[in-house]
Amino acid sequence: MKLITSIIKPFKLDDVKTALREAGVQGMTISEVQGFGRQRGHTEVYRGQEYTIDFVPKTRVEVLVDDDEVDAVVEVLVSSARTDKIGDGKIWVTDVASVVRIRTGERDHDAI
Amino acid sequence: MKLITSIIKPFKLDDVKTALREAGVQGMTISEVQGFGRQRGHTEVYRGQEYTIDFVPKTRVEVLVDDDEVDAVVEVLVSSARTDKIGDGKIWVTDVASVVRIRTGERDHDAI
Amino acid sequence: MKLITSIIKPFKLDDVKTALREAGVQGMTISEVQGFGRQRGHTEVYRGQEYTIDFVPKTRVEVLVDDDEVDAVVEVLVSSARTDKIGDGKIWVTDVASVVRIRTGERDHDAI
Amino acid sequence: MTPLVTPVLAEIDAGATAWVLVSAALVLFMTPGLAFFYAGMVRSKHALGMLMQNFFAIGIISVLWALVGFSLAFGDGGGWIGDFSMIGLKGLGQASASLPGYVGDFGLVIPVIAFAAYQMMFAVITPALITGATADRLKFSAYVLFISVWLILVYAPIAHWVFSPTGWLFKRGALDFAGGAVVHINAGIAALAVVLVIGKRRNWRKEPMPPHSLPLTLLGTGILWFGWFGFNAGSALGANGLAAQAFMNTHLAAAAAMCSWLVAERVKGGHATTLGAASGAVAGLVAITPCAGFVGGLSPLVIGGLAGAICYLALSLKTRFGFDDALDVVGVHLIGGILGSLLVGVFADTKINSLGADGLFFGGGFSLLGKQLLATTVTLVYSGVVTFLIAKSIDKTIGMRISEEDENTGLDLSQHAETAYSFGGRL
Amino acid sequence: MTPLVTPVLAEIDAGATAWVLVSAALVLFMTPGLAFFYAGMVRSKHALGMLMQNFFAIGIISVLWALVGFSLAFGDGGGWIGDFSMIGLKGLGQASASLPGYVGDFGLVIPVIAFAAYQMMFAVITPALITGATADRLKFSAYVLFISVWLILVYAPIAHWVFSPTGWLFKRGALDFAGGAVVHINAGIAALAVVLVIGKRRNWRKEPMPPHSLPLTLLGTGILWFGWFGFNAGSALGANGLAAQAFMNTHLAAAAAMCSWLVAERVKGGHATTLGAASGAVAGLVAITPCAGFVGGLSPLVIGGLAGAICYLALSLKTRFGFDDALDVVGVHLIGGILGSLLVGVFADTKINSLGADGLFFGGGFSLLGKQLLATTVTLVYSGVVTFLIAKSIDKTIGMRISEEDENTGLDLSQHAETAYSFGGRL
Amino acid sequence: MTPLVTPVLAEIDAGATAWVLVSAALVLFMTPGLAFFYAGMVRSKHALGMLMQNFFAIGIISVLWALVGFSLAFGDGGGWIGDFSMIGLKGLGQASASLPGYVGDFGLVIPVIAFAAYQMMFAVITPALITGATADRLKFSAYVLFISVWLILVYAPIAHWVFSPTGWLFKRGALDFAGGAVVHINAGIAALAVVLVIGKRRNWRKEPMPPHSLPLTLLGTGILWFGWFGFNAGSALGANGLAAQAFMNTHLAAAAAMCSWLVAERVKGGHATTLGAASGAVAGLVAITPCAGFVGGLSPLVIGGLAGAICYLALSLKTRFGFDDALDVVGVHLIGGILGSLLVGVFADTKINSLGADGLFFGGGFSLLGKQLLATTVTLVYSGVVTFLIAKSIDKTIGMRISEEDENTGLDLSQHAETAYSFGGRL
Ligand SMILES: Nc1ncnc2c1ncn2[C@@H]1O[C@H](COP(=O)(O)OP(=O)(O)O)[C@@H](O)[C@H]1O
Ligand SMILES: Nc1ncnc2c1ncn2[C@@H]1O[C@H](COP(=O)(O)OP(=O)(O)O)[C@@H](O)[C@H]1O
Ligand SMILES: Nc1ncnc2c1ncn2[C@@H]1O[C@H](COP(=O)(O)OP(=O)(O)O)[C@@H](O)[C@H]1O
Repeated sequence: MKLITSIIKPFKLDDVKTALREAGVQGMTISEVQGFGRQRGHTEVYRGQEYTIDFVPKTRVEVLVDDDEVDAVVEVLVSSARTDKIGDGKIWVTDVASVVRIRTGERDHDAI
Repeated sequence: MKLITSIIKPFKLDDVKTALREAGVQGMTISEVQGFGRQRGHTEVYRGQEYTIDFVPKTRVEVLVDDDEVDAVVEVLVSSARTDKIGDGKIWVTDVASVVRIRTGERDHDAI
Repeated sequence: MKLITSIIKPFKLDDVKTALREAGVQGMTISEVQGFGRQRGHTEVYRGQEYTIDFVPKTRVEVLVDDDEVDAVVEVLVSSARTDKIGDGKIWVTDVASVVRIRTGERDHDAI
Repeated sequence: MTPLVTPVLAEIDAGATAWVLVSAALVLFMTPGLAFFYAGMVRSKHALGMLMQNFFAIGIISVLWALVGFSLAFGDGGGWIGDFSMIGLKGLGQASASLPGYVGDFGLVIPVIAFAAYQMMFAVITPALITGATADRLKFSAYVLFISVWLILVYAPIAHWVFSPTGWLFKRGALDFAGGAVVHINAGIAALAVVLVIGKRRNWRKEPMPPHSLPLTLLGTGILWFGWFGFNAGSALGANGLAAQAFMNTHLAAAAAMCSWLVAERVKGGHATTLGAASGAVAGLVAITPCAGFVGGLSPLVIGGLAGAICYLALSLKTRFGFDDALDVVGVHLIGGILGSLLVGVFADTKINSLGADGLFFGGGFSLLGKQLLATTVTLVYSGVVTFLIAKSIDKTIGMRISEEDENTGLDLSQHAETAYSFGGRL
Repeated sequence: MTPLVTPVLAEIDAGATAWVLVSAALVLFMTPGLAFFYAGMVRSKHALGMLMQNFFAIGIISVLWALVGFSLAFGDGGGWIGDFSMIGLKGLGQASASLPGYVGDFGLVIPVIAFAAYQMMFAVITPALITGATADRLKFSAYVLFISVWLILVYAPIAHWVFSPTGWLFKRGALDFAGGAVVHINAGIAALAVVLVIGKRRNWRKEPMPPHSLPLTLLGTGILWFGWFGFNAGSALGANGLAAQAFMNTHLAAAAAMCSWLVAERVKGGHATTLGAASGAVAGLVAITPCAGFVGGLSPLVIGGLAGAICYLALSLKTRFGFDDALDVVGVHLIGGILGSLLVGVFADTKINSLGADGLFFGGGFSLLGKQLLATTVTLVYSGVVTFLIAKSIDKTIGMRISEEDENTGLDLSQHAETAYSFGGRL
Repeated sequence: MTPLVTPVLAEIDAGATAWVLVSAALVLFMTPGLAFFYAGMVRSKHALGMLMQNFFAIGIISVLWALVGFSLAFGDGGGWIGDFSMIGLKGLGQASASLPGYVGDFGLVIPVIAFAAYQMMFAVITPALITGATADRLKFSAYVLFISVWLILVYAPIAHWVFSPTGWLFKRGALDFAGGAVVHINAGIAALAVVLVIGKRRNWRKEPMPPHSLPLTLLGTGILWFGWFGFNAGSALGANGLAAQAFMNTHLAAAAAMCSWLVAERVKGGHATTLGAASGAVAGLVAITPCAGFVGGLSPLVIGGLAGAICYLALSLKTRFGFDDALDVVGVHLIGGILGSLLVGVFADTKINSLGADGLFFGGGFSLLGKQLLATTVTLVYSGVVTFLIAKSIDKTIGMRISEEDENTGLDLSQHAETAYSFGGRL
């Protein structure tokens, strides 16, 4: 199995979720992160003092998939998260040695 | 070494922590995540408008372990996080190339 | 490519960010986590009742790099995050099968 | 410290003055209360924008009120509009100051400057009410321009017609104790007009837009309820039985409306919600506002009970007709205000207020109801039309609305370069 | 605007009326204050449930008070309970209205309707105090039923006995200036009774249950302190030297109790905590409540100083006896209320209030202390027993408590289908 | 319930008493307001520390005020300091009580105990103002010791000089209606002195230190504005035309200052910020404080307009001179206070207050301005020097500041073993 991790723009989450669902993905785990990259942050002003905030709010989406689904899911992620503006984010795929479903103890393919 | 990542129900965290501790695990890193899966979310109502919240609050627990401890720790996680209800969560194991303890620069086994 | 994950003390984040930047790292993703380890937590008192909080606030820094940059970046992380006090944190390196830049669809090296 | 007695007109009543000053402070406090009530309901990225729109209304409207608004509303320029005799609050500081129309039965027993301050707070909160409907998408500069013009062209005239004894609706015998028409119908229909000009929020009804902090909304509710005693009971302009009656009516209507709203929710939606409790209370406070000093006995319970249920049902109007009244200013203030203004014609009782009139249920027949209907219609038409024109012309010139990207980013960063919260253990 | 003078009885005092109306508003404001004080101390998943229980007490209790509660408490049905002569506030609007027992030294100089409104706010906050003990586990419907019945069967009679000049404890000479027995002992023992019926929170003392927002709790503290001036000084029912004395006493007792609580904390726990400062202030305010208009000089500092330290020590009762009084209603309100009621018998001084009596330290011997002991005991027994029976019967029928799963989920989602906060940068 | 009339001196005015008691409650409410105003601006790990410093000022200062502070400030020990005649509030409870110097034109129409309570609230908030400058680094125990000594050695004398009719600056004819010198200049210069002793926050100007909750700061702003009516208009010590004028002036100055601050921001910084709106309002309230009962007409708009712009520009002082006045107590309270005190000498008008004097623009020439300059200078020098010595000696003995590690951890955990928020879905 593989773990597909993607960093997307928060306001695209609903689109991505819907797209993954339609692509038959059964589950995912998301979390709030902050990103630093080509997309510059913003400036905040408090009592005349300017703060440059380098970090941009992003959402991490993690999906466990079987090896054969990887390309399809990555495709779905790219197309649904894309706005063609800097800061759309990254996707990376890592290998997973094994997966367990806590409720049943099922493993690997059955656990996803 | 391996990284064991598990997604559990937040209110089980204390049980899991205690169990891991007793199993001799020295450290762990946790974070708040939201999960989407078989366990349905809930509905919220504001001024008569219903919102279906698909995402369920979950807690991610990450543990770095030596290869030989993987099965034991996974076992502990399964038994301590289990409620036998849908949404108990997942555990996945990934391979770790190397580990460093920042304070000392120790590596791999010694760093865990 | 590799994913370098590090758990650091929150107040060291600015130093780490600056150091990585100077080392030519183009991007990173950070998130708030809580750590359990040798560094003990603290005690809170509410209406005379003491709570021991085992978890310490930490910051996770994730950096995707090409294989040849791994050691250099780890070095930078260690030196910039270090305070020589217990709880400085860990760094671990995992292998990444592939990386995609959502905006352009570029892959792997070009996507970082 | 300081001298304590200044020459004041013989008939100034210290108790009345104390009560009206307190009431003015309470009404001022309502605008921050409204800011929290609204801000809690928007997403956190828009929270400061909402707070700012309400707080700045205190700033700009107060200045304009002192310069010209008060004179236009309470001067005597005939029934249609006041005059410029009191611009810059000219002469109001004098102990000898008096106000056109406030003679005989309506004679003031408080310093005119206290009355001007008290009325100022009403002028501040009325345009602020509109911000609930236009949440998350107004350009700050355009907003400031809008409420400034609106104060002069819409609020001041209507306040003159209804509140000033020299105003034509007042003379016709329309009754509005504390602002059912002047404040709530006026702001409610204006909110609808502006919404029609600026359109919907991006992704309205596509993406969830849940309240970011209901405790903040409940804080606003508590402050509003507290302040409303000044709003309604203060309008007695004296510390007497009428003020006490208005106080009791105000509280009972809010309580009854909270109950009926929750019952309606429970019946329709299944859950009694805290936001529903807050909204119901406000609906009841709105509806009782015009009635507060004219009704008695259990009438406030009936008025509040009706308001809670009817305003709850009115929430669906926006989905039925597809206008994005973000925080239900129409459902609560417009509908609640109309309801209250008409119910004056039903429940008014001269045994409670000899200077009022008897409503339908108290032997007065339909005559008062007719006058209330007139005042309501006039307010709806005038405020609706003029507000639409103001908003439209601002939109055509500098634009009322922020860009779609700014809307994604949120009002806080795009308009004010600030973030509402940073809880992060980060530093 | 509006007519300002209605026919009022000659002896109505405008200053007194202004002060009592303000005080009524202040006491109303205390209930939201209490809501925030409590809600800040629970975990965020239960915050709305707590807020709702307090806010809805304003809704339901006010309605019941107007319908029947006031008449039962202040009508004259003999010493034991009032009557139905004023149900629906019948006749209170009339300028000619009067109240049984309020004659001569006790004659009212304010409109009766103002008195009824003022007392209503006491009736609202008293049952609300109980919610601190039962936090995180009450079923909302059962809660509503409970406080409704409780108002009639417990609050109204005790208010009649102690507050009404026709009540038997009042006639016996027991002194309770603003509700040490009627409000605090009453709510405190009732809280204990309900807790014994519903049992502990899931995992009490197993898992940490830290406050989710101490700033919210401190907001509540600020509002409570502010409102308590209306609660205590307003009970003078006049704007006079007695009101001023009660005002000063209230503030000094709160300040002294804050100091002594923190000293006790520092000695025992090592840290002076903000929650301790807030709790100490409330303990002092509770203890001074019955004394406020009867003591003077430095007595409030002593009363407050004792209250802070003793209530802090009383916190351990719940762990010793194993009842889960979640937010220490017993430790603060029950113990503080008993302490204050008894200390009236020690520090009361007729030089401060000629219509009071002299306490032990002021030459009055033990006689007053005996009367205070009687009122305290009677309140403890009656409220404790009747409350237990009410809670038990509701629990046997519809059930007082939510399911374990709902307790895991939290009151907010399970009872109200809402979430208190959503800060997420998500949208 | 309770007796309502106590023997009071014939000339006690019920309306005035009601107003001053309300004002005292409002001023008390300002200290929690200040706590939220400040706490919202610090990072969350220091929020409770800030809240605690402000709340505990209510505790300790009130006790000390009753014991000795009031007597030192308002007793008659000659022009320089009061005496011990009223320690422990001796004799103030008596209806016959009177206060040195408060005779004739200055005769009190309220109970002396009410005046003592009202003044107590000023004594509480003044040292609390200092905490904004010293944010995030004060040791709690040292802070408590500091404000206790400061109350006696700095606040009490200056209050005596300026407020008491027996004080030397008062006798010289310096005018300070509600505390421009006694409260704001005094606290502002003291803040600077303490900052010079304790030094900068760790990483000041290296790491960002953004406000953790601007809604909390705006809540504080709303409460401060609301309470300031009691602060300024209450200082008329009567419910009359002067109180009404002070009320109007207070509001207009705040509104105008909010506008001018935002304009300045927009011109210089590009954005009108919510924190700017809040800060501007406070700057205006500070500046109008000494003027409130002496000026009229449009003067408050000018005073406020100047205050907003000038205080905004004054923010840069700290960066220019490199002192870490964390939350701009110098920029807002010191500069605003000086500005207001001097502008009394420009805008004072005997037509508004016959017991005041005429300022430069009202035919009074430079005489009053000179007196104001004297009072300002004296306050700056005395408070600055004595405060520095107090802070220095405490620092040399027990140390004013927490360790660097505690500063990293935050005041909340290190000083109070608490965490402000725990929102986590964790449990
Ligand atoms: N080398 C990296 N390692 C980890 N995360 C990265 C890296 N580079 C970018 N990211 C994440 O991807 C997000 C978007 O990257 P950015 O360079 O801003 O735009 P783009 O995705 O268009 O190249 C960043 O905010 C960050 O969260
Ligand atoms: N394919 C997946 N990839 C990543 N996380 C998943 C995946 N499926 C489930 N999860 C995580 O596991 C949690 C529980 O899964 P769910 O299907 O709801 O119940 P169960 O674990 O009993 O099968 C989800 O909330 C989600 O966080
Ligand atoms: N085995 C582990 N698995 C995952 N995270 C760990 C592990 N051990 C430590 N950590 C993380 O590293 C942080 C620091 O570790 P700790 O043992 O406290 O100090 P040190 O890094 O000096 O050894 C912990 O707070 C935790 O977040």
